[in-house]
Amino acid sequence: MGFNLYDFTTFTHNLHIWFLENMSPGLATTVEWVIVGVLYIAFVALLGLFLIWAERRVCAIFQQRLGPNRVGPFGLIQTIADFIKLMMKEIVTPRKVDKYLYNLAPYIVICCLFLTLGAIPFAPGLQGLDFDIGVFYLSAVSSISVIGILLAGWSSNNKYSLIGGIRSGAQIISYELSVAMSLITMVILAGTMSFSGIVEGQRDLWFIFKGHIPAVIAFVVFLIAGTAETNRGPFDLPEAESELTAGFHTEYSGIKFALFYLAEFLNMFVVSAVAATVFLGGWMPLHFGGFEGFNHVMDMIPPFVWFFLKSFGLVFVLMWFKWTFPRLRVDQILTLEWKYLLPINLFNILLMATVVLTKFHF
Amino acid sequence: MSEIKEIFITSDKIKTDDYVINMGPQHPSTHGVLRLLIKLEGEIVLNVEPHIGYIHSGIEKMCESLAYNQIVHLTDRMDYLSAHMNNEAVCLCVENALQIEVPDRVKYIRTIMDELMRISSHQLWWSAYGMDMGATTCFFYGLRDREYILDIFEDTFGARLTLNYNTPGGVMFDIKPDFQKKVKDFIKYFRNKLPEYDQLLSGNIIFTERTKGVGILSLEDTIAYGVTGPSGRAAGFSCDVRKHHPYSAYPFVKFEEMLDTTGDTYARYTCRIREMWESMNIIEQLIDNIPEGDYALKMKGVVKLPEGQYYQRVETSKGDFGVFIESDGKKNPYRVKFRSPGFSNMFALNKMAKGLKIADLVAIMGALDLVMPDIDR
Amino acid sequence: MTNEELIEYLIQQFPEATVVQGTQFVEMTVMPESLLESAQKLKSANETSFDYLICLTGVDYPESIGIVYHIESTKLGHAMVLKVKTANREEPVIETLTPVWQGAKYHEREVFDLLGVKFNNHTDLRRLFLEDDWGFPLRKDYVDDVRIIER
Amino acid sequence: MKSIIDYIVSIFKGLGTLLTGMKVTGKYAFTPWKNVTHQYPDVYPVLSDRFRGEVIMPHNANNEHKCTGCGICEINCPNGSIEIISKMITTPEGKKKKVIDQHIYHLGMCSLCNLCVKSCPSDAITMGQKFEHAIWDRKLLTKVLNQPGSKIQEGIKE
Repeated sequence: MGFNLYDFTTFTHNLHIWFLENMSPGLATTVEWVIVGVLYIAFVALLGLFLIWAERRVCAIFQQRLGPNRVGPFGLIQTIADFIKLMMKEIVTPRKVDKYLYNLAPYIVICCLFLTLGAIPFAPGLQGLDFDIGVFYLSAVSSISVIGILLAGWSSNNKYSLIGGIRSGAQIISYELSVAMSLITMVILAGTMSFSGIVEGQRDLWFIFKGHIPAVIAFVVFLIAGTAETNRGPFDLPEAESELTAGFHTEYSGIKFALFYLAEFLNMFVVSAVAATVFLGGWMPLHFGGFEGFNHVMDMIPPFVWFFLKSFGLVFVLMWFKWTFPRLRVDQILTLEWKYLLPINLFNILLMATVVLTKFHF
Repeated sequence: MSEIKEIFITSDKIKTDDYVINMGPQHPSTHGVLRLLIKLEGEIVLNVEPHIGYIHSGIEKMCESLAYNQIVHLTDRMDYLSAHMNNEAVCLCVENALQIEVPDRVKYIRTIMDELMRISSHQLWWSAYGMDMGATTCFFYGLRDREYILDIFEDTFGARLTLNYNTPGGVMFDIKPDFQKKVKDFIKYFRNKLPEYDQLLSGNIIFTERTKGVGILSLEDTIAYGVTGPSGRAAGFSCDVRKHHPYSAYPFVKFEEMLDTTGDTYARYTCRIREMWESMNIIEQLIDNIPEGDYALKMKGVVKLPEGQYYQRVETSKGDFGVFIESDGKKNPYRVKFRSPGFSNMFALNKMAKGLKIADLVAIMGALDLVMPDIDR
Repeated sequence: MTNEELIEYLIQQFPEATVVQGTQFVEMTVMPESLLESAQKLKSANETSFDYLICLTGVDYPESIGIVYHIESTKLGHAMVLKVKTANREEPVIETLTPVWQGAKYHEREVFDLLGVKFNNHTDLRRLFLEDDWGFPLRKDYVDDVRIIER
Repeated sequence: MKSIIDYIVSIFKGLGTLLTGMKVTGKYAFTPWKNVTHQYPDVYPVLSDRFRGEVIMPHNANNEHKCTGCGICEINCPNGSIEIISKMITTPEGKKKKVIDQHIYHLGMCSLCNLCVKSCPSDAITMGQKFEHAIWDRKLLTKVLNQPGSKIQEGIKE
């Protein structure tokens, strides 16, 4: 079948053909769906466990601690132990909650997560959905999670949760703008909205270098707005611990809480992955147009390694934000968006358009 | 907004109710079991009403059946972050009533310990304040540095939090020979670490935006409510007992009273940070000059105070701490009252937080440095 | 003002009050009826201007409940003690000093809670620490067989 | 124009302060060997010799202690956590004598204030270093400090 670490295109293509040869087209498609779905679920579970462990270790080294180091080598099994504990916990449903919405909320959040993950190219050929309008699709589905959070806050019959939910609504809807705008800035440079096209476009140089000043501005803005969208770091207002105890998921326990928790970490990964794809070349190795020898050496490293290195690097930066900065106030968070990030973004789009029109990029 | 509100209130069909939130008694940012009844309009705080008494332990009643040297250990449990100052207040009160003069060595030791305690208290406050503001890492850095002081305490007193080091007439043990070296090492270490506090939190734009101009209490209100300590000095209320009514070795040292004029949360913050610097200066002036002598006076087994009322004020890390003892000549006091600084400071909360956001309320509460056992007693 | 000057001034201004030099402070005992007036005078007069109420203590005496106010002037730096005794021990009533010193409000609530002193005209006289049906624990005749164990 | 410059300058100043903060945390993140964590159950903490963990009564090799049963510690204890039970014995010379039977110590009530140790005229009790007092049964917190069959040391004044 030609399994190749460097390019999965032929592998997946051959697999598809093999399925078609052995079963009816309808059945083949169904089987493929199931396989892809199972793979994604396994991937999300593993990645979630790893990210939670990583967060705890990274947080610990920022705070001059050791972090989990008892269960398993380097404490790697710690999150699995925690997960088992969460599974075994009683799922408490408070009285007078809106049961339907209360149970629906974590489901929406986790569904939205899968939708976003589907559009991200992990390696050549390893991508759930390769839309022509991938960027557009991603910014559309990533804002669905706010509905889940709003529902969780509303249905919990808890005043803290409600404030958390409303805060989250205000925050995500505002920062959605900046995320989309900074992506659009890069789309102007790339000339395409599909993620595979964007990655292909960075074959000779990553966009962050290619687009120089406007690209760097867009990158910084995207990181800030992306952090805000994941409700993390200095923007964790919806669950601000010292103000709202746990915000929108105060009333959730056991596995339902775990879903919110998992979604938070994976959203962080999604933001990092999108930033890595759009600005840092995704799975594309570090290439410089013209340096053939150098490019060849870089090609030795498999693309998915490149992708995960970049993503986890950005995840580390996001964790760095979170464990350094104090939290913003709710009006400041909106001030930052509407008075700083949005004008900068609008100006930046103009700048980028000028740069692209005058061909003043590398 | 107000029009909409009017419609809602005047209409008979739609009834609106105040959005009342119980913040506490179990809440991460109330630092213990303070319960705040907050009336909200959206995010805006309309009224704050503190409810206390969840950790009321009746110390004043207990004191009435204890001898004077036994009272001291109860004061550890009030404001545990300035345990040594509380101990000292009771001891000074008893000593003044008996009109005895403790040896200079005792005075020096007490003052050095006071200032170490003040630094450690402010360190914990800084850590917890960082955490209130969402910067969790501050908590660990503050506790890391506080550990050095606690080690010195453990070495000298045998305890890390509930010290009970003072007794009427002196201190319980002599200091160890390597005490001076340890304190000097700590000061050298902490002089390097304190600028990091500024880099991490004080200078941070998010932090300054959140604290500057928030929770302003004017000088008149500060005096009227009796807000003392760094919280009062931030508004320009010169209330440092160490300066105005010097006790122990404070007459022998030169130091500055940290005053500010703005009276906002940021001023309270900076006052405390500057106090840490000043405390180190005070310790440096004293540490090399501890005179030789006894570490305690020989006291009678049963201390009896002459009849009368006695009042002693000391400056704890929270503010003006007072001990009122009324004696009827027996071995137990007739009435003991502790004037705790946190009690007065906390009730100014409503004045400060009205019309601000919930997040501001947390910031204000953190900057007041509330310790609940101190308030409930 | 030194203590001697303060005594002289107080004797002059408050002829009906008893002014003595206590162990540390000048102590002035006033009648409950003239408490509010005296306190207002002490605060507003330029010579004294006692604007800072340090401490407010209730003491249970055999025949009455005494209230002890430690006050200080932040401008002039002198301090004194203002004392008052209620007429009645069982149902003590006294005028509130909240209009004079804002901080007295909560100290008075504490005294009400622990000693049962009713403060007239107090805007918010509720128990501070304890429940409504609790006794007044700082009174000398308070009994609690469960929580207080005498050795 | 000036306001625009101020606006841009404020952005960069703000970013600068944020980067200063990140520098501090980053410095510690990239020097993990400077961690200050104590690995408590594995590495036992070094306690000061003055550490006040619990009240103990040292016994020498012959199972002898110094306590005369005078009861001064009992009087000095603010919490009533010490009870002394004495008994009358007849000495070999035929004299009746009051000696200590049980020195009962309630650790659960003790506030470790050191007053009993300080007031003891014969230095019979002292502060122990043990600090891991967590147990399942509250009754175990009541201890008898003198060991069974122990005697008072020779030469201790009564």
